[in-house]
Amino acid sequence: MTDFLASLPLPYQDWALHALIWLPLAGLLHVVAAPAERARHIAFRWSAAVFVASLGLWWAFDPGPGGFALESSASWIDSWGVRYALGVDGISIFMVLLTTLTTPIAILGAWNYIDKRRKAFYSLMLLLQTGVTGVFLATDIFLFYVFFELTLIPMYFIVGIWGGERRIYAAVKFFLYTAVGSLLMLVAILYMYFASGAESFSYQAFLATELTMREQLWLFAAFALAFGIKVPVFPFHTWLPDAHVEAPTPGSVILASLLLKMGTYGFLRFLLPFFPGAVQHPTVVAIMLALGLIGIVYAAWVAAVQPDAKKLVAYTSVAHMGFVVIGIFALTVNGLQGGLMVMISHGVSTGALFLLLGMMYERRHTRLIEDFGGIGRVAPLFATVFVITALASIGLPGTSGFIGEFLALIGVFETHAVVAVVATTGVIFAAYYMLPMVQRIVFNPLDNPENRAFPDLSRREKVVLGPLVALMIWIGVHPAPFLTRMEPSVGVVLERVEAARVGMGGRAGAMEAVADPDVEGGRFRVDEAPEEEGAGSDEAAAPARGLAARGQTPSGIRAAMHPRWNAALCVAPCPNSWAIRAAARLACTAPRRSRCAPGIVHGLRDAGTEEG
Amino acid sequence: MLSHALMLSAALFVIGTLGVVVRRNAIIIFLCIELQLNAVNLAFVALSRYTGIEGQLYVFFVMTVAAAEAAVGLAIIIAIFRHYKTVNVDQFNLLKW
Amino acid sequence: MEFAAFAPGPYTVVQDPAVQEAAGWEPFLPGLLLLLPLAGFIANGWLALRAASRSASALRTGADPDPFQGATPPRTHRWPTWIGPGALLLAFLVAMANFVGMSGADLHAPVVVPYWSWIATGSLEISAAIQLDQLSMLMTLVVTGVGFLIHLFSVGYMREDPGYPRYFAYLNLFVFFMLILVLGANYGMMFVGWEGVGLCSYLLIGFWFTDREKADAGKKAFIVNRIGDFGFLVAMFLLFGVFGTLDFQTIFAGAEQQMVAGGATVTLVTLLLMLGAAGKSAQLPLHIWLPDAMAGPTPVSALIHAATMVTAGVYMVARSSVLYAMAPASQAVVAGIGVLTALVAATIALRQHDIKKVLAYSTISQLGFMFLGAGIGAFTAAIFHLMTHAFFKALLFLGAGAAIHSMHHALHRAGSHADPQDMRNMGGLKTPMRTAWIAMWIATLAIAGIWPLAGFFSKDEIIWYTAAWAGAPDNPFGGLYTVYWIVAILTAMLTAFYMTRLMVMTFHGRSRVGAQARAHLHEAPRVMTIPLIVLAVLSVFGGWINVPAALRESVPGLYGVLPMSEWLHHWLEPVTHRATELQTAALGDKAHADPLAGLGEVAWALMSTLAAALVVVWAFRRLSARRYAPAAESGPPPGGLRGFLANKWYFDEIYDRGIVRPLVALSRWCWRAVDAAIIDGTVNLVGYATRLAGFAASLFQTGQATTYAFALTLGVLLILGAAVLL
Amino acid sequence: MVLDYSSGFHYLLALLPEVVLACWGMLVLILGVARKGAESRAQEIGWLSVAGLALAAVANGWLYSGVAEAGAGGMVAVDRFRLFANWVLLLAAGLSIIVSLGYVTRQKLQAGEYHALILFATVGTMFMASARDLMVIFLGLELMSIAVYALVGFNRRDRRSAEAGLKYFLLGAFATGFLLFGIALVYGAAGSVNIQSIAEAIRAGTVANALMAPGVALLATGFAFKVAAVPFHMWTPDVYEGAPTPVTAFMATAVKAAAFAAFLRVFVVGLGDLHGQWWAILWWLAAITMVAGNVVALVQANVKRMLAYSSIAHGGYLLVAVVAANDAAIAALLFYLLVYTVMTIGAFAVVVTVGNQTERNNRIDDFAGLGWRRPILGILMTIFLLALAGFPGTAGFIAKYQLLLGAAEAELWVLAVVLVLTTVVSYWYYLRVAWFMWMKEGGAELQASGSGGGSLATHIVLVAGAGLILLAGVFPDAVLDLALGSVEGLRQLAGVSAPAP
Repeated sequence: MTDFLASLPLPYQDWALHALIWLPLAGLLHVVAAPAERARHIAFRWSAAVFVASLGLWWAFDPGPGGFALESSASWIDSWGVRYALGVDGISIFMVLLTTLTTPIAILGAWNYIDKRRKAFYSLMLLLQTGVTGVFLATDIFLFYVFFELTLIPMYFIVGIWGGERRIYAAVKFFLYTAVGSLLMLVAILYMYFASGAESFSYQAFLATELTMREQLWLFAAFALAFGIKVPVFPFHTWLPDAHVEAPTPGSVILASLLLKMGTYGFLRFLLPFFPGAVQHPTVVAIMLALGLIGIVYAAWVAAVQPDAKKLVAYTSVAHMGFVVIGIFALTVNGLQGGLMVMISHGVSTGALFLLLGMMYERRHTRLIEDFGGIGRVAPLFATVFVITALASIGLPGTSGFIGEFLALIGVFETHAVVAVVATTGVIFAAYYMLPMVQRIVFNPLDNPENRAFPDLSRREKVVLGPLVALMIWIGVHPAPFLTRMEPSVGVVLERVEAARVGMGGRAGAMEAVADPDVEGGRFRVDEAPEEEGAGSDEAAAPARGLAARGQTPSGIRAAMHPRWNAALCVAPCPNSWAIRAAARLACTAPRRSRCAPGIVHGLRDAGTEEG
Repeated sequence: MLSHALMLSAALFVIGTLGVVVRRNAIIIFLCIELQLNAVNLAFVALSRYTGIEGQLYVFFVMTVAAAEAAVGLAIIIAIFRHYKTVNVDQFNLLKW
Repeated sequence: MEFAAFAPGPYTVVQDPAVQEAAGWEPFLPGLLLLLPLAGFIANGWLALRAASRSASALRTGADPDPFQGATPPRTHRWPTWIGPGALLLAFLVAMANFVGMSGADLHAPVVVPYWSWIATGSLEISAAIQLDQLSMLMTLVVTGVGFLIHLFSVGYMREDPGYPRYFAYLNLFVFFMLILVLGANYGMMFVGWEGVGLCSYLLIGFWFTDREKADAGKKAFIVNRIGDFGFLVAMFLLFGVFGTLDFQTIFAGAEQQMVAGGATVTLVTLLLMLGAAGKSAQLPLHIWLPDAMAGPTPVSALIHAATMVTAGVYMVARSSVLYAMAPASQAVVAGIGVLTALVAATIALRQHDIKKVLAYSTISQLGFMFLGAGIGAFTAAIFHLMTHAFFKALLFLGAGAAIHSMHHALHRAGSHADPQDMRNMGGLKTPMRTAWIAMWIATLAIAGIWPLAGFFSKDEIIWYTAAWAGAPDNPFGGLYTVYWIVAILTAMLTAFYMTRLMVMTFHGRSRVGAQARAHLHEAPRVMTIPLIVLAVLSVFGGWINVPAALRESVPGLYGVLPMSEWLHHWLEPVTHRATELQTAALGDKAHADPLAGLGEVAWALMSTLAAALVVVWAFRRLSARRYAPAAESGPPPGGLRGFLANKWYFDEIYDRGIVRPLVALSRWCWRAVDAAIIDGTVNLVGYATRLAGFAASLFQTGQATTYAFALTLGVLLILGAAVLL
Repeated sequence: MVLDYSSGFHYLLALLPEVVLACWGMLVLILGVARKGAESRAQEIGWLSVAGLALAAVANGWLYSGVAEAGAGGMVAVDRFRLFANWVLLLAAGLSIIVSLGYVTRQKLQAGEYHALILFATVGTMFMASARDLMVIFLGLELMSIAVYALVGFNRRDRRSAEAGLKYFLLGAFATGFLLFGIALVYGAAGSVNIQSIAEAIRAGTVANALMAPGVALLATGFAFKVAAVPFHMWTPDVYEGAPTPVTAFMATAVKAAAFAAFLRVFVVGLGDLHGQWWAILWWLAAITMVAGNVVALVQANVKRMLAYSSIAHGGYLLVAVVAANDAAIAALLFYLLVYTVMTIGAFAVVVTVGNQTERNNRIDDFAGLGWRRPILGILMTIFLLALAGFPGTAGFIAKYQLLLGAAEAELWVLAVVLVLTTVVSYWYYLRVAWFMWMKEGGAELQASGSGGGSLATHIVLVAGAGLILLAGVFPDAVLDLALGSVEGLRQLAGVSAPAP
């Protein structure tokens, strides 16, 4: 398949990313030009075509050492050094695929739901797709920001025009709330632009920026606020239930599946690599973990008592995103990969839930849970899908939800055991909010006569939900294709975080610098400076490499990777885990796990392979 | 000497300013503004003693401008008088908030 | 809290191919074990969806949704009869084939069959692998064997239910997950099965989901189970933290190097695992879901809530025997919870009227025995009891099911709305239902612990071991074990009593079903009685596979025909010997001095049988004399101790008032006060405040030119002042 | 060619655009008076004025294309800053005239006088942009102001127009007094009104500070009045609301742009070395203006008045550029003025169209459902609003971004944060119009639009403007380079190096 893609007259690698961004816009023009009654067909075909085009990424993307693949860059605004630079890596590829999958599904899912002003609606949907795809593909910060903001407009109108009763309130709240964060981030971006001195907004230039701890903390705050609102992290979440409840079904689907991911994606893509010092600052970590934790538990509680099904699911999004946040701020491979998996899984399962709720609304014109009951009796297929989706949402093993939550929790446990334990109660509370809803909708007596006429899934609806259900189970059963693709990129992010610690002058220095954010003189390079890092982690690498040299079995090395145990039950991060992990990564050049070898810091690669 | 002249100019200017603030009749307000302009003229003349003849030249500019302003201003006052039958500026508050 | 120092000791990886080869045994198509029930689930599930869709469209059009309109059921209802039990039968045959192969081989280490890498990240690898060893083999046999019988029984029991195909789909799915649970080669896989069976339990308890109470019961089971799963999850995290893996082999092989025996880590892990086990196996304080779970169809209760799923906790403890052996404190807790549960459940069972409720509490009580066994380190005994319990409790449930089935039909025909499960409405069923009656008596005697039935050997072994370990020289909890021992004996007596009560109220005495209905009482169809008979046979002879050496002469089969003295013990030895060694090393040899002053095991066995028999006889005589009134005519609910027991020690009420309601109230408060008022209020307030500020500021815009001039002048003064002064 | 002012002709050449336009204005005036009557005449005269503006633009282009001046001592600057500003001013005037074509006809205004006045006012604004002499600035300002006083009160039948005219006149004259007094004081302090000389005097340290400080303060207030900085803004909403809408558009753009051009030249070039003294004052002015302008705009029910407050807020943003006073900020100011001109006139043009060439239907309620009734108009208005809000994808964002770049370069972080936060506030009221247009069902159907020709021209202008906004929003490089290039040499010419705030 990879060869086939490369052998196309126009090699897939050359046009894929551009096509993903611009094809929806072409579709938009087509929709605008065509008569209104054809709008949905045209929009669906275009978005489906984009999805097909995007599937090639699955094969064309080679995780490699974890950097961007399929990169392309063209000059755009030379005056500022802004480039139209795209690229995809193990973090963004899934978000892109999720986008291209969700959009046609959302369009198809709302086939009859949108019954007025279709032309405008489908134009906006395609515009939204362009924006979201752009967010995930941009490797130029300015470009990213433009797309990040661009998504607001179509969503604003989608909620505001086709939404429920309080649609305007919800739309404006969504818009303003998000804008507050992103505009402050804009100022932070400018700060970094000047601090880097590179006259460039490229991702690499920003990575290379030298920042003091104080600067990092301020910039972190600005970025974190922008992304935190988008995620949304408690206590910035109140726009979400309003927006979800009022949005039309496809709006809710896109909102939940994609827009929320933009926040957590920002965490992974920008926060961690840009401010590796700040993200390790104990206070920062404590705050972020605490917020994630509150999100998990609190949102679950609040969700449990919602009378409105859509609102309930909206709150569950907050809880799920809490898992992502703690997973990310665990700063471990498992945590990050878990966070990403939760993002994917949440995109699929919550998207499906909103589609299902939309179908219920189309049939009964109510979203109140109490108006339903016994639907399983009259719509067995609907009920089956509903139950499967709900179970995937609460993380039943064998569904996508479990993989992510499990990895995120285990990742958190490695560094912050107490947090992980509290977060694990989320598993209980997930059942506490989801099962009553399932029961009151799908089960229970069929006592409302209006529900007796509840039609089962139509063929179109089966087509809409089928892929999502399949995906939930596929990811749950065999997530390896996903995990292996994301691992190198996640590794790169972590390397940077670790390198910052090494760069801070070893363990003791790191703790000092972390403990005292006001160290002004201590500008340290956080980019990948081969020599410094090589020197920094060489000592740490010694024991593990010694093991490798003695011909230990792979599991022996794996065991060497988990000695961080001695502090695992403290809330504070274990000071030595980074260095040791880096060393273990370095040492594991045994053939079986050779794919982690490229993940090591560039400067160390030679040394590592020598040992191997 | 200069400071005295400037003091006088400033005093005139302040009187003009106060007039604008406290009076209600549009024409009187306008006259107070003229007073301000003339205070400036005085300053220009006084300063020209030290900086050269241009200062006195500027006075002519200002006077000309003031004359043109007066023409337009009075026309506007007449126009509004036709609507409100008064030139009391307190009455003109159709546009507010 | 201490943690084992990092010691990367070079321990061998047991699933090394070389080791497998040495064992000289290749498992026979182990994947089929899982695939067959899965295929059954998919096929039945598809049929179920079609059937349900048909019935739903009938319902929508207002037609009669009965699928059995004609004489013959529709195709969607015919095929599950073959697919459901068929898949299980085939799976059982595959399991037998493997069992035979395994017993032929001298297998000292588990055979791990990896399929694919399930979760693999930079530092964690969980493979989708199954592990065949003596323990999992035994469990597989029980699950598929008993499972098949219950499937067979269900063919008759569920025949007329419109959800027939769905029922078999769920049942197949359950077996699939149960097999994953017992066959999984790591805690991750086990957890998949663990939650999977929980899901099936949820679906099957709420099988008649349009009944609100039944749906509630399913939900309750799931949520309570999830509390246990919380413990399981955290235990997994801890294990991963210590070992960097969740593979059984690596963990058990490295446990001694990585953790300090008796240390905090291993104690914490084992306690957390116990929390999981308590949830799944309905131990105190998480036992509350199991009685409610009786809302499901009776064969489901037999399979899931008696024979297999609820014993998963015991299996897990036995599987983690090495860890438990390293944590004597945890062992004491496990045993304590077990014995306490056994006692509490037994006392509650004394005063229940619903036949299934009695059996449910009996199950909880017996599970308590198993945990007692596992807790004191008698893992073999626990598994042994698990197995025999699977036989006789499945039999009891199926027998009860047959009775209920019959009662239900009779009452239905008679147009009565009396509860067919209430024993007060039964009585005298032995006449119409002779097979069931006999089978039930066998099971009752077995559970009561009468020689030489299955329950006798297994239960006595647990009780005997309790006493023996109580006397171990270094046992820090020796005194506690003695208390356990006494309580266990007491509970065994209670068991004999309430089971006899059940038999008397159901099968003996005068029939209380009403004259009209009595005529319709009948024996169950053959498809239901055959499983009863098979299980009855197993309940009789099942215990003979592990007869203690001292008693070997007592069982006739052992004279050459079935040379199986302590067979199970030897069979499980490769799995449990390390735990035993560890325990012996920690606590010293278990006391051989038996409790009856040197009279030996024979005397002990004799006494215990006699005691149980006496209780049975005494109870039978005493209760037979009593005249029970039908439920409708019964007096007010009893007070005092009886009421206390009848109301199940008020556990549900306490949880409701102490946990559920406060949680809901807290949730509501969080929503209305915190979320809506404080957080969202602040957000909105910012908006309103800004606009209010705008409104206030706009008030300066009076429309008066002089005001504007004044403001302008003020501004000039300000700026002038600033410029001159600064 | 090089203008060394060796002959008087050079002065004429240096002022060629202004001279052309002034003459053209007289022509228009005469023609207008001479050929009164038919309605179509009004249109013709309007187009004639546009032609004059085009001619002036050509002259401007000639100057831009390579005419240099010798030294920087002239009263009139021939630098790219001025020429860029001129284009902005000419564009503003041209667009305003096109927007007013239908309006003038329908309101039966005297076309000749009206258009001539706009042209004269434009000449005044151009003088302000080009002046390198405080007196010339004063004259340009008065030329502009007097014409605009008349324009504001031009609709004599409208009581509101008259009231607005009076208020503007009284307060404008009042503020001019302060400006003039400031000029006098600076003249006394530095001994000259030539900006170049003032700069040199400051550098040489030969200024009398006792006069300079109050002089600078009064100058600042004078300009602050014209750019409608808080608290000198109070006339703005009333006048903008009362004036004929096309005039409002002209005021919001050309007048403001000219004032900023002069403001910038005086403060950054002439008083650049005193940056340390005045930046704090302007800092506060900028902050208060941004906050007050945006916050009060929130509660406006009249779109015209809302746009007035919005223009105050934009003035605040632009003040940030003056405070930053570096090349990036000055370029930002120029770019911003250009973009701002297009989008503001665009928005006002929509208001005119919705009002059907009258002063009715200005309330926000009148916009309800507009988008669905007249989709193109709705989309255009949405684009203009988004651009005003500074949303990515529109030139408004590019402009604001460049502004932020300037502020960031000057490390005015707090001001930058105030800017973005008030931008968020501004989203609300811009979006409010959008939500009325698209998310509410409309009331009465709009009457069929009147005078077709003007309306058509307006539409063309609107579409072109929106296209420009989007184009410059996506590919801003050309215009951005132009703006950046226009800054080059502005401060070197004056021999004043960049002050550090």
